[in-house]
Amino acid sequence: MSRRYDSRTTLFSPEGRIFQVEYAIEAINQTGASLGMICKDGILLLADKKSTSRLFETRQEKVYKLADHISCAVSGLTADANTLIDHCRIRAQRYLYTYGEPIPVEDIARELADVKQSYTQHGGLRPFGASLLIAGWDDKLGFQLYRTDPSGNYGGWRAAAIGRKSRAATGVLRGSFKEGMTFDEAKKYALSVFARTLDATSLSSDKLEMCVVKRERGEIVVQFVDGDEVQRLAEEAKKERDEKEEDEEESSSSILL
Amino acid sequence: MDSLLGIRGKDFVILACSMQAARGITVQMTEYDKIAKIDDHKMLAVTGEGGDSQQFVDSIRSSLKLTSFRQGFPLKVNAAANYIRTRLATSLRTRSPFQVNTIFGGVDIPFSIESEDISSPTTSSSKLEEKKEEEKSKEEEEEEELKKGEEEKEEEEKDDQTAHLYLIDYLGTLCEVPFAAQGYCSHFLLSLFDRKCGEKAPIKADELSIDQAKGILQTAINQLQVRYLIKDPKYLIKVVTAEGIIEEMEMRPHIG
Amino acid sequence: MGEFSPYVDNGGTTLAIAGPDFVVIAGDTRLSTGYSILSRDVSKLFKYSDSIVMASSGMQADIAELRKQLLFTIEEYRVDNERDIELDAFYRLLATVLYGKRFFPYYSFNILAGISKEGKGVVYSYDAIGSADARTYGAAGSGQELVISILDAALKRKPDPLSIDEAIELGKSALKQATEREIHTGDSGEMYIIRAGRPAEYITFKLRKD
Amino acid sequence: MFLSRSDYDRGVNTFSPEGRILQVEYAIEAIKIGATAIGIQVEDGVVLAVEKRISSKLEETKIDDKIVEIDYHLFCTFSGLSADARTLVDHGRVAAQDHRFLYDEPVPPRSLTQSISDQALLFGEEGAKRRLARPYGVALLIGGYDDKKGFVLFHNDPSGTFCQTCARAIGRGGDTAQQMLTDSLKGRLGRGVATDEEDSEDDDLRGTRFRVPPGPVTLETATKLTVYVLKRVMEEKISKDNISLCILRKKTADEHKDAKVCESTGERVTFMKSDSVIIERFDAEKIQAIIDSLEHGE
Amino acid sequence: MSNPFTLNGGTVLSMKGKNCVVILCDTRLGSQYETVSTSFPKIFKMNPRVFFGLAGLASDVITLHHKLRFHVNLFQLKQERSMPPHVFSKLVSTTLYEKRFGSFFAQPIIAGLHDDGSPFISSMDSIGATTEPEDFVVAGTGADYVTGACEKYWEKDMEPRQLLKVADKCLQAGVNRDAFSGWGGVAYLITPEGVEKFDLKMRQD
Amino acid sequence: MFKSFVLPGKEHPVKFDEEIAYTETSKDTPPVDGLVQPAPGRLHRLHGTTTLGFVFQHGVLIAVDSRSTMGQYISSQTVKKVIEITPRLLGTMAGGAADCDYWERRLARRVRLRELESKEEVTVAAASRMLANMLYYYKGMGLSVGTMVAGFDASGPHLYYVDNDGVRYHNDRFSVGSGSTYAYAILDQEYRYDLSVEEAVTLGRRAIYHATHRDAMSGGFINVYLMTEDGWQRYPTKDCYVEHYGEEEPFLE
Repeated sequence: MSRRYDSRTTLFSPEGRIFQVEYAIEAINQTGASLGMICKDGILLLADKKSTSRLFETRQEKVYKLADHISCAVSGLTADANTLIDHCRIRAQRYLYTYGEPIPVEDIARELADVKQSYTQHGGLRPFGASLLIAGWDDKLGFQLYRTDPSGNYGGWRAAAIGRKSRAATGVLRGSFKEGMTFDEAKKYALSVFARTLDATSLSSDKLEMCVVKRERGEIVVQFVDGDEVQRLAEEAKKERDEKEEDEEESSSSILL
Repeated sequence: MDSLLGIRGKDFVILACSMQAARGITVQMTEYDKIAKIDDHKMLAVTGEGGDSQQFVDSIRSSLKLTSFRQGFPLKVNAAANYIRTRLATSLRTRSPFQVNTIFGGVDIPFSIESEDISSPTTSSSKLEEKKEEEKSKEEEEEEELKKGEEEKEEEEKDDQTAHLYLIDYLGTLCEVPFAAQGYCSHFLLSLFDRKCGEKAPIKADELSIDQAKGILQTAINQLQVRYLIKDPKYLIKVVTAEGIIEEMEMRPHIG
Repeated sequence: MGEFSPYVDNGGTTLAIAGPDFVVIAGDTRLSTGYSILSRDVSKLFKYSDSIVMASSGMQADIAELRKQLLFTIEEYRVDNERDIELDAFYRLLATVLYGKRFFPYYSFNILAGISKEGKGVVYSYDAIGSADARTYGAAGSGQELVISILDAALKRKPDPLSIDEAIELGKSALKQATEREIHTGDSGEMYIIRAGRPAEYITFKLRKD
Repeated sequence: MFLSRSDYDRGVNTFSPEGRILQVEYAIEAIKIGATAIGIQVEDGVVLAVEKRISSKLEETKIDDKIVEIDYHLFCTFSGLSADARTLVDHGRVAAQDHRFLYDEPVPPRSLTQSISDQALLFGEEGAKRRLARPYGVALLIGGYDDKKGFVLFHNDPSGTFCQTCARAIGRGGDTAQQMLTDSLKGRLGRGVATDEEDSEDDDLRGTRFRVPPGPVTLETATKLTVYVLKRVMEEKISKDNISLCILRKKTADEHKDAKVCESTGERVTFMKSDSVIIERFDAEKIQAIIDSLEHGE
Repeated sequence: MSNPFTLNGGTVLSMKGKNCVVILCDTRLGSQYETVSTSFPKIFKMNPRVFFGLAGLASDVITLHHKLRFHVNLFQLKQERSMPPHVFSKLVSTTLYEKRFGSFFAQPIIAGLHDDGSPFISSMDSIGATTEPEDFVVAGTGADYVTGACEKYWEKDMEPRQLLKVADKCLQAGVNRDAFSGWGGVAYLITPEGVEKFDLKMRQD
Repeated sequence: MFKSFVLPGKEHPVKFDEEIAYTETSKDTPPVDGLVQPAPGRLHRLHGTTTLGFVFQHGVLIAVDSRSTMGQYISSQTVKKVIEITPRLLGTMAGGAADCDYWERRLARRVRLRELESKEEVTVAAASRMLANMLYYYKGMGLSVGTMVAGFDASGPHLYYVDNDGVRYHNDRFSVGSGSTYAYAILDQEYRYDLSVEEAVTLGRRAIYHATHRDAMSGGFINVYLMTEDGWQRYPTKDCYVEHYGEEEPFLE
């Protein structure tokens, strides 16, 4: 029945849904998960790049810089993401050009959302198949974490997940996220969240990309956590999970709904 | 012909302007206010081609207002100044550039916090809510967004020089200054300001109290009355601080 | 086709440096119009007495005329007053002669160097209509901007007194540097070295010819 | 074709058969009936003295225009037609100022005298703006200071001839006075300084000889001498009112100030560079004093 | 309007040394004969190794700076490496030439270090004609005067400190002959170790 | 020779004078008809200046800067802008250096002759009038003179302003030149008739200093003259650098 309504973006279904957008969100949920959380003195981004094959040459990126003080983690179709990232970067620089000041983080988020929204309403276009977690700092709101999705929604979060198993992850976060974690705590926690939501295979440094956005002497720096550390933490996380395995058995089902 | 003056202290800015509006050799208005309020903490004093200055002020005011709505908080003085400059610079190379010279002044306001948990180093309580019922409908989220916009958070290591004063001319030249004079009056007053609150003066500009600053303006206006061919009967003074534009008064020159 | 101008700028750079009891004055010998060189060997210096040398750049014809008039006048002076004219008097004379053509100036920029009554080296540098002031060094002509800053850097507030050899060297190198950057200056340089109570000494040196 | 002498003495440009230009000679005669004027130049200055004829009791004697200033370092007196003198002096003053203007230095007295003398011959010359019809009927004694040659005294007459001298008397009593000067100063001024011996033994024959104290002649002595001579050659009795007396001398230390310390700011302030000499005009009292001293001297 | 190149005044100088480069400017902002401000910098940091000086119409100085910062930052973000001086020089040149008819009224000076520590300087006219000399580059209202002094005092392979001294001397010698420059100055000394900033004490008249 | 002026064979001397004197320096103009247009800006000198003078209880105080410019080129920082006419008469210089210099020297000559003739001092009023008349004779010929005549005569201290239009004003204070407005600001605010000599000198220097700070065409050194009953006296020259930093400008090695 709904077939007739889901082929085009600019079409409401009788139930008032826009299927294309929902499908796009689904598409994203098939791709590598990303996770961001605001910690005591910065933001932690963790991304899982499920690189499709060993032969795959370029290490596919998940975390990008949008401006000196803003970076983001993406899930979804990389091509779509790139277009959006480009757009954001230019937008950020244009703001600097006009106002002589770094762009407020939310501006980027809103800009991004606006673009996405317009693609859900104009004829002949398909929604973007990419979600972004935007992490940045500005002197008004400090550290901020925004999530945008194909619908053109965006929201400010303390901890958010996108991509594969994002709902599960968000569930875990909702349950156990604590405010004001140090980076070390956060790193552990983030991985544990992955450990509990994703399959074991993805918990290895070559598949994980972790970085922190923090402030040093007024400068915002995006710092990638190097592979070994990620590996180590990942191992710990796995072990931890295996111990918990049994008592999680029954409850797990409820998480992975 | 018009005279615009300005002094900035540490946390306040005073702008003054002559109140006559002349067309050719005729005074059309004696109560004309050349200092436009851009927002609660920013003032733009403009002189130039009659039409231009009014149009310019309006368009600047509205654009900045829009920006601050979108952002949910007012721009910093520096950002606004740069915006004004950019507008003039771009207009300069168009068919009909804005023929306006301006003095722009304002005070950066610290972000006050309405929400209860000041302690919270990161974003504020209502986001917790968001996180709690995350499956909520998009509309509600939208609202949350708007709310969040208004919510504010203290900025780190506040710069105690919160007041800023800029000279911006029709070419798009932007320069931050401790005191400013726009129009012919500058020739009569810059040295006076140097003497009263320049870098070699006993009291520097950013050590001035509002009253001292007013005193200097009074002397300046008196001096204009002595040496400047155009004798403006009165000047309009506006004082802006973190509390907003706290005072508007007329000042008359008195000699002797 | 621009409007006719009664003036030609024949270019060239001159300079003078004074010391406690001496003064050196130098100039190049190129004579040019626009981008063409008319002569490579035209002197810009003119010696009026053992203690007075004038360097002129600008329009060659005007300069020649000016020199003639001055020569005539100081000869008259010698006869009337039974003495040679002194620098201080010559300074004022030149100023007045130049101003005599206030409304149709000689297109010449002159530097006067010599030994004053007190036996000190003095440099006067003139504008076209005769305003001048006593200095310790000066430059004029098409390379003025280049030369003057060199002299400034070397001499302004120089703590130790200037020796005559330093002065000569500085003079030469300054002209050389000007030649590097300035097309109306070059070929060869000439210099008078004037010491108190001694006949002025004349030397020449090479400059770029391109 | 001109027979009587009187035919030759009309024009200024006519030689008489004897080869004389009579108009000029007559002009010189005019001086012989003029007031007696005396000038002496010594090492440390120049003195000019001249007799003032008072035609009537009513005449104001204070106005002293017999000895005039040409510039800070130049002054002169004259004998003959004072109106003519005035025009010459005016010319001299302009010349002096022009020199200052053009060369920023005091005009050398010689060239000043030169240019005044040139005036004397301005008649006759073609192209001269205003041709003179007659010679100037006046002779000048010009005292001055030359920073190269020191103090100098010049004399010029209507013929336009001028000469430097160190003691000169002109006017009615001119010849006598000149004789007395020569007697009193013989060998003491100008070329070759004589010895005191011949000076001392030589007796005052006509009582016309003034005893010049040994040693170089001082300005003071010279001043006395001028008065002494005038006293003898003048018809009416000499008095403080009927002569005028001026000297040109070096400035004294306190007259010649160039810098001091400002009491208010404590900074060292400087003044205008001025000439090193000064013209001093003797007032009646001073003149009287000299006359008296001469009385006692005898 | 009077000549836009001299309206606001200002002079910029850059000199090569041994594995180092120094770039200086005065800090005057004038409007004709009136000195409006004595703290108007004309040198901008484009990235840790590249500095950029502009002399000319103040408005265009700012505009150009912002324009170029725009491109340089995007370059940085996309390529994840900082733009080398010679590349930046090209960028400036093209940016200027884009406005061939109706040009910016400003002359840029570029100073920087390559990764191998070799110094780079270049200057160009207001429409982007570039020169990359071995010794020094000057622009602005005092250019002629500064050039003279530089001609005499510049030497090959100067050590950082000496370089700074010489450049300072030359700038001041020139600026003090130019009525439209001076009132204070800034110098950036760029060495492989990093960048040092100096305030220059200058005549205030 | 200095009594008559040669006029150019142009239709209008003034237009010509302005052409050569006031058009911007054109060093780089290419050859035209085989002639190179000269750099006219270089023909006249000293167009910006700050000079001031005021009468107070102890006499007249004159303060001037010492910069001379040709266009934007600072041709000298050590110009004497006070012309010493007579021991009791001073003139200041603003506008064209040569013009001021020449005409005030002419004035000196006239004044001196007048004094010799009348055997008494020429009053300041008379002297300034002479100058005004001389300038008025050449009005419209492009002379550029803005001068103050300061003097002390039997009737006390006087200050006159005279310029090339033949204008002549008498007042207790004047400032002339491109920096005058800046100097006035300080002068008007701090001037009193009963200033002490020290205060007056300081005020003079301060006003000039502030003017040189804002006016690009003024600068160099500050010269101060005080005119009193017994003639003028000149105070030590002070460098603007010293006025600002309180120390001598160093020699850069």
